[in-house]
Amino acid sequence: MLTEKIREIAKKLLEEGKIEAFLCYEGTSHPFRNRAVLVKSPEEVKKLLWPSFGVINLATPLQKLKGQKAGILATGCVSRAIVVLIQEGQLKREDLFVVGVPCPGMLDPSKVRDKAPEIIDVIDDLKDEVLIVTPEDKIKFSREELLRNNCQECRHPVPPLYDLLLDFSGREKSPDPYRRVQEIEDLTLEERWQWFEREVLRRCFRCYACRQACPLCYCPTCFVDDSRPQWVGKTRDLIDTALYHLVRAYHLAGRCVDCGSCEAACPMDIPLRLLTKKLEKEALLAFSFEAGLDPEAPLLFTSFDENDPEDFMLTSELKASGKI
Amino acid sequence: MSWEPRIIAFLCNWCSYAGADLAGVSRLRYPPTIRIVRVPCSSRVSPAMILDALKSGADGVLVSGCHPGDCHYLTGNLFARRRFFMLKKLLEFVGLEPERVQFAWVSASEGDVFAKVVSELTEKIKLLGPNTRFRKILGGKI
Amino acid sequence: MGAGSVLVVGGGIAGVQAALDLAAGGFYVHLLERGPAIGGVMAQLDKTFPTNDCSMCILSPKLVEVGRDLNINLLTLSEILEVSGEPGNFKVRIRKNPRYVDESKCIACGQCAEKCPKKVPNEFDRGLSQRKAIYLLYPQAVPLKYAIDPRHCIWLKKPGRCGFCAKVCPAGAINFEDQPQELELEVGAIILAPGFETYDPTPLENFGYRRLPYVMTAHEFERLLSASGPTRGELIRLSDGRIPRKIAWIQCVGSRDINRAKVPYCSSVCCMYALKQALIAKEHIKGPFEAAIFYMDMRTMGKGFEAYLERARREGVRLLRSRVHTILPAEEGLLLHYVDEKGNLKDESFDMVVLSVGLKPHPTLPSLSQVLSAPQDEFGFLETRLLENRPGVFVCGVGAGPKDIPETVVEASAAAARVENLLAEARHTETREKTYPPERFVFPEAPRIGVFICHCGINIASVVDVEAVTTFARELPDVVYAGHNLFTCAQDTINRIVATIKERQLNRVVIAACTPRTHEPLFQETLRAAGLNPFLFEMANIRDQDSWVHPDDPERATQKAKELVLMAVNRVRLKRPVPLATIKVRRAALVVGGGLSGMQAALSLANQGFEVALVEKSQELGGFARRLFREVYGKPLKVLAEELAAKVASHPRIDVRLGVTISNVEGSVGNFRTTLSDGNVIEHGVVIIATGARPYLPQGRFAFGYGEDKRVKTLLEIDELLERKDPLLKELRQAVFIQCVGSRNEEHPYCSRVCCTHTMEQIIKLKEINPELEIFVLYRDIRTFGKKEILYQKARELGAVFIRYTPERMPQVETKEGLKVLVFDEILKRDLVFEPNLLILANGIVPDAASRELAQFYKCATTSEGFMLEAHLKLRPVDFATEGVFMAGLCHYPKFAEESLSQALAAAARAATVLAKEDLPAESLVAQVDPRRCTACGQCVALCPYHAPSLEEVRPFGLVSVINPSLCKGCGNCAAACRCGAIQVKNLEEEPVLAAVEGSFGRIWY
Amino acid sequence: MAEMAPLLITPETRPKLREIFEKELSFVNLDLCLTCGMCASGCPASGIDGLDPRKFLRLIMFGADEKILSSQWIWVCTLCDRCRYVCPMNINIARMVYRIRGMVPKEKRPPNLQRSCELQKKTNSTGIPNEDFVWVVNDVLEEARQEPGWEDLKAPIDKKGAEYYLNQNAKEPTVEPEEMVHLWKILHVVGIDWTYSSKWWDGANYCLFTGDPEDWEYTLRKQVETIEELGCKYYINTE
Amino acid sequence: MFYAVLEGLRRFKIPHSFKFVSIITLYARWIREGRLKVDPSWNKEGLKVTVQDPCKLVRQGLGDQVAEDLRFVIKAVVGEENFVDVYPNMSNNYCCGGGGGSIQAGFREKRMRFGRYKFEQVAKTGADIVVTPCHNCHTQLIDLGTYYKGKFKAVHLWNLITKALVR
Repeated sequence: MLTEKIREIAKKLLEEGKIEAFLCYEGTSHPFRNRAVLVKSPEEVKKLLWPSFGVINLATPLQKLKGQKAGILATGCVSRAIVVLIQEGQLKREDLFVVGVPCPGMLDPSKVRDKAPEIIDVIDDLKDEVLIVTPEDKIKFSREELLRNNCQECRHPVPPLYDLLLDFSGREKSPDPYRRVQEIEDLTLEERWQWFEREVLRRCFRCYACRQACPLCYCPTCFVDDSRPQWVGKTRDLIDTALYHLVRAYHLAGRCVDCGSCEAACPMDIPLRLLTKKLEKEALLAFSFEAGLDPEAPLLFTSFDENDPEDFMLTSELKASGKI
Repeated sequence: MSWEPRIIAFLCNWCSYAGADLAGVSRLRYPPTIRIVRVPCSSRVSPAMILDALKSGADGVLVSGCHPGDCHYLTGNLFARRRFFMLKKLLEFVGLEPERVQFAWVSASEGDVFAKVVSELTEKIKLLGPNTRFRKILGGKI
Repeated sequence: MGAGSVLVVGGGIAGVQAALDLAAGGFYVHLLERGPAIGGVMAQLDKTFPTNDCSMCILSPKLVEVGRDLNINLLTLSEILEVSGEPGNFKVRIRKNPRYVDESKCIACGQCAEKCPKKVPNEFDRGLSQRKAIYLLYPQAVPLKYAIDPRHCIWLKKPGRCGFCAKVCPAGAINFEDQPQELELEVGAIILAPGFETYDPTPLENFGYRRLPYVMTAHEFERLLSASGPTRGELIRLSDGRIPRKIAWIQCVGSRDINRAKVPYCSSVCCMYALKQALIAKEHIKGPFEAAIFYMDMRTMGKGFEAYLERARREGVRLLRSRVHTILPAEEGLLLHYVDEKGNLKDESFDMVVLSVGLKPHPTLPSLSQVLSAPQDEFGFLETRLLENRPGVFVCGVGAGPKDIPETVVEASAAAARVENLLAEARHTETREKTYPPERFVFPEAPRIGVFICHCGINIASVVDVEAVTTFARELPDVVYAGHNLFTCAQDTINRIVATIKERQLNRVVIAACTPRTHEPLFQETLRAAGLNPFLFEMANIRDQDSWVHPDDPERATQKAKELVLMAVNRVRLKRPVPLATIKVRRAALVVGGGLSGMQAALSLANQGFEVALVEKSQELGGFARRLFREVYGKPLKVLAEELAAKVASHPRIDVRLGVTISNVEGSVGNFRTTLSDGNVIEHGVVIIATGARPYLPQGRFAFGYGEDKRVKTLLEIDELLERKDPLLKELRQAVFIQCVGSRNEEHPYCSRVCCTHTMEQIIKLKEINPELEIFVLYRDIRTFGKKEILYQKARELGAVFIRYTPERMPQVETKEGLKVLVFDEILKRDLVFEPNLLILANGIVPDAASRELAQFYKCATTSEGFMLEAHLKLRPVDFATEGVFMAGLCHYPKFAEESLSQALAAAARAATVLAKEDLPAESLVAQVDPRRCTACGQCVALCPYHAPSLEEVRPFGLVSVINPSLCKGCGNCAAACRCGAIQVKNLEEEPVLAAVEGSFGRIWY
Repeated sequence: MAEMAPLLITPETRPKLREIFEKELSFVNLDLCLTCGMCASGCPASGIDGLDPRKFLRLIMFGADEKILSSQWIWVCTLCDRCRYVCPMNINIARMVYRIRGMVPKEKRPPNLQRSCELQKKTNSTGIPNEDFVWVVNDVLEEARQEPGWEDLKAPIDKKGAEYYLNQNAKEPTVEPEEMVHLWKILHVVGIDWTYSSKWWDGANYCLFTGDPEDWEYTLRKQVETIEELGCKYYINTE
Repeated sequence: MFYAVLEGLRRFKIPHSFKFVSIITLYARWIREGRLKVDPSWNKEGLKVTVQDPCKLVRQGLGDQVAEDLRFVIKAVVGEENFVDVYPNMSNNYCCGGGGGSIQAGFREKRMRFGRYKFEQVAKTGADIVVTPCHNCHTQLIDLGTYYKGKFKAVHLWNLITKALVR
């Protein structure tokens, strides 16, 4: 049903020449892996499908199609990524035909992988059940359990920007999007550092897959590759790794659309998203700002407000305590 | 010799640096734990500068600029305020003691405020002790 | 010839300021100075109120500027012989007395003075120390050349004898045969800035000056405090070397005294300098110290002065409203016998007594006025009407009457404006361009850094071990020269730095001294003079941010100084030469506010040939001056305002816009674009803000029945009655004034300066109409400063009785049954109750609420009270911190109409220093984009308030951000925000900052 | 002294004393007082009876005439003028005290002082008859001439045409006559031509202090007449 | 009183052909002219002598000039090394409290209190003799001496001159 709708619309667009190519997902030989694919002719449309494991954010390859009129399948986070890229001048709205999908959420390959030693197929009813087919039998799981973390915590399954929205009923807004962030925040300072060291610093071996996967990391020379001055070391030294992750997350403040590509790309399954999710939470609370909802709105760091909070500042604290 | 905290202070040239000068002209006293780096505006201070200072061994980092509305470059400090807010939240989230990285507004006529800020900050960091967590020691720990 | 040059007589701060403004305004200046060096009395001061800046530190940059300005011909040891001709074409005969030292050869090494046997009292130190017959007036003298004093030189008296100096002088500069020369100058106008002499209290022997030890004049005490003084700033009693732990200041010595001193005026500055000396003395003495000031009225009526008084009170300076008959000798000190405010007899001993001596016309004034046939007033000062003594001859500074330094500086600039009005056509006809040696191409050279560390007298050296820091600096890599000097900002040191740069082929300079905010331009000029790009320079602030704030920890202060030097070296090593950018100046001015000041400023600029746009929010010109009936320069102010309004309205070069306010401002000095509320846009190079202020409406604690009882009126309402010759005034039997209504309180912590004099003028007028009227004035301090003291004396003569009240015991007014005013008289220790037919409230002046918003349009600030905040309270009273923005009138601070007119002229002269130029130096350290790394994300474009960055197609990089150097101010906001690191600010990249941080940990950065 | 009831100053309270000093003796500059307290700090009478020169002026300003006229302070003040010596406004307090003394009725003035002035107007301040003065002088002279070397000592009286006229304080002839000899010896050694006068000879003149200018003038004119009669060229005022 | 005549002549504009002069001025002139020879050697025990400047003679009379003459005579008569001055002095001297008719006015207690500065000043010099060239000062200084138990004696100048007289 959803896959057919996708193929149908892609074929129509290609035939009508509205688009020169359509960016979507296709299956792979691997039972729980999907990959992006670019189809240029109506015939190739049959390759397309609704990817239960579409962990790659199509907005990343989309940037390579500069100049071509391209169609794209856009879930909530992909569409928001496109909005941010438009705001940052990396994409032109008129070059795109966005086919929006009210996203049912995608499954997490790592979670599926751990369910059985050998899996030959995964059947996803896109509602509430997933069947994992092993050589011996079919195991049923609640879909919620296998969903990717970001999809569980997704605040905008419905894409904010589209040319055409497939009629499909996807997920509801997550009632408790910042649950995991809260868990870490509730730890003591000491525990938080230990969590950061254990979960992130000790496991990351600086392969930069997260950076390559992220649609919004498009700098020609990333700060980490800068040599004059090279202030972030290339070694696996804890502090250098910490600096890399902190500045990477900071560079996504007010931009990250929580599409989870970084976490999916990370070979070490490092919970990278928590850093950007924390910043998303703070931006929402302090500046009631959310990324990628309206191409006309200003970005977080290129705007300010008279009464932005400043109680975090030392002078405010000293003034409050009557010291100055 | 008792450990003395080392604080790097990025002061905006038009207000806070002038405030520090005024503290001098008014012969106020504050502990010699601070090393001032003059920058044109508080908005010139990037996270790289702050984090690098911590990495290089600073026990505390202070960034101080003009009060909102007084910025010589009009809105520099207003943009900077959001950046500092987000950076501070992030650092707290990963477990860096919040007292180590501080932001302040000190105007050109607030010599006394500047002296007080430095003394208070030094006291706070003395309680925390040296910055072992974020300091990079060559041949550091893996 | 001659119309394009001006003769300025007097090398004090007044003469120096007038000369600098005229030179910058395109006129050639002959600066005539009696003594061997310029600087005047201000050079003798240690610190200046109310900022407590060290006087030399803020004066020496101006003196050095005069010394180096091609368009100022400095004639020292010279005097005027004869003046002829008329305005625009004066011929002046000058006699240049012999210096007996060849100025071109003397390098001020001081060998001659060491060898010279003849010791004489040093008049610069008021005789407290000795100097030789061959001497330097003071360490930072400009020109820094020795001179032989013919009255004492042994050889000159009996040729052949002594002559040691000539034998020793390495430069062979001594010339005993030097003869006086006479020269003839052709000038278009003359500005007299003769300065003043402090009163010699010897005739008042009851004060025991020169009879009792430990009694000295404030002028001598200032030398005692000064770092270049007889004791190098150490506060001790010269007679026995002991530290004076308790000092008394006695006010009004040689002022307000028509009996023995025969000086009827108030010298305006003594109250403030006494407070300052008390505060600074406290700083010079470690351990217990007590200061007491014996005064009649504490006259702190200037801007920032009242706050200074409160600060002195807070720091324990005792203010005793009582005067001492005779200073008596006591064991090792002095005994003061006085009656305190409560009337109790008190005996108190002090270690030292300072006599706050007043200001007197300079002794040479009579001869000067005779030579120039410039009339003197009844006090011996020079007559002036709006700074003009006679056609073509202008007077500024204390030569025209007692005033403090900010007023002197305003008058100096105003006099410059008057001259520029007179000689407008001759602008730029006789000036020469400044040329610098070609800039050395240092790019390929390895860094060769020179480090110069300053003692700043005792300010740094008394805490930081300057030698240790120098040796530390010498061992740093790439540092090829390290040395230290007593005063790095002094002329000779600057010349030595230029020489060292050339000798050692230095290509980067670090100076460890005071704050770059004041001295960076001066040292950058030095680099240019040595053929080095001025941006290959960094300062380490080891004074204001080290020695001054860590005095009791010299060891760690020295360690900090070393690290600050290392930080500076690391940072300067990475600096690259940056070309000096300039921006085109739009030769037009905008004046905001059509009141007295605005009109006068606009007129002056228009008469100088510049286009002026005058914006006024009301529908008529004249502002508040229309509602004042005072006599100003012989005319009722109302008439003067109307005359000015007519001239402004009809002036071809003034475009008057009424009923309009400012809605937006863009651009910076040289090209502002101001959008008005009616949508029009004015393009101009400079702006003068003259938005005035408004009277305080008595309310709350200061209502005193105003509004309840119609017999309670304000000064302005009385003005109107007087103007209408209202019959009510004739029937009055008793009138009471209350001073300081709404001023000098928490809400308005400043003095409104004009109300006391306004009250006196009204008393005199009321008494003329109704001699029988009994007048009582309830006051806190009567502040009729300067020559206005005569009005106070006249008011008392006419029978007005003055009763002092204190904020703790305010006068009470009851309006229930009839008008009653109750006040406690301290002398009789009784309550007095008056039943006046008229109660007049001397209400103050409060700032206009719109000031703050207008200031922000031009990126300027206002003081906490709401007045405009000038760049420097003392030496730049009409400039804002933002370049090209000036101010005049009540928006700066309450002042008299005469002072507003002067300040308006001063603002015009200061604006002319910008408009007179084709192009202005712009910000050179601007941001640059590396197109290879730019992703055209547009973040920088959205951030910049100056709209400097913009996205443009640049081959072969496509759409990238490009920054317009003339708009960019170098704040670096975009550089910090650019994730890709594509934007860097010249010489302020990430790397130098990180290098500096590494330096603070003692590590080198390569 | 406890704070007294408030002093009501209405248009009707016309201060009389102040009127006099403003109209008749305007040169005393009463109104110019700056209440700076310099006079009070230098006056030895400050603090006596709770008064000092500044307070004295203040009472005049606010019309407390009775309080002043009845005070003893105006008699304690010796009119020594030390207050005016430094007063910035040159206020002549001594002259005002003198005038106020004149306004006190004669019987209310200190009796001895008034009497010595009355005596002065008759003969001399101690009231001894002129003949006694002549007698005492000659008697003492007689005795003084006994001393070896002083045989021709002189103390001429009413010597017409003498070059110097010398006055003589009434205290010596009345109480300690021999004190006069010293001066005679000195004048003798110097050898000047001097003389006393037998009437109006008294150097002291307490009419200077009672406050009535006419008495002071009368006694002085008498002296001048005597001297003019004697035709002396110099009038020496004794110690 | 010197002032009575000096000021009287002026204030009442009394015509007079004689010149009014103080004996002090004449003492000084005569000593300077040598007509009055004095020799201080009589003061063998080195009695220390100070001086009281009478207000009516000095401050209100002839001013510092006559005070200088007064000191010149005393030094000539008692020996310069034995003279010690009071401070303040001459035209700014303290009034002893005897003038203005206060002795006759009879308020003794107040007069004594008036003269305390003068007493302290004279006592402080440690002088044995204080020269009082005015009758009121003479009486007052004696009274102060007894009242405040001073050790000085008040004498007229002529006493000292006669002691030092050289025939």
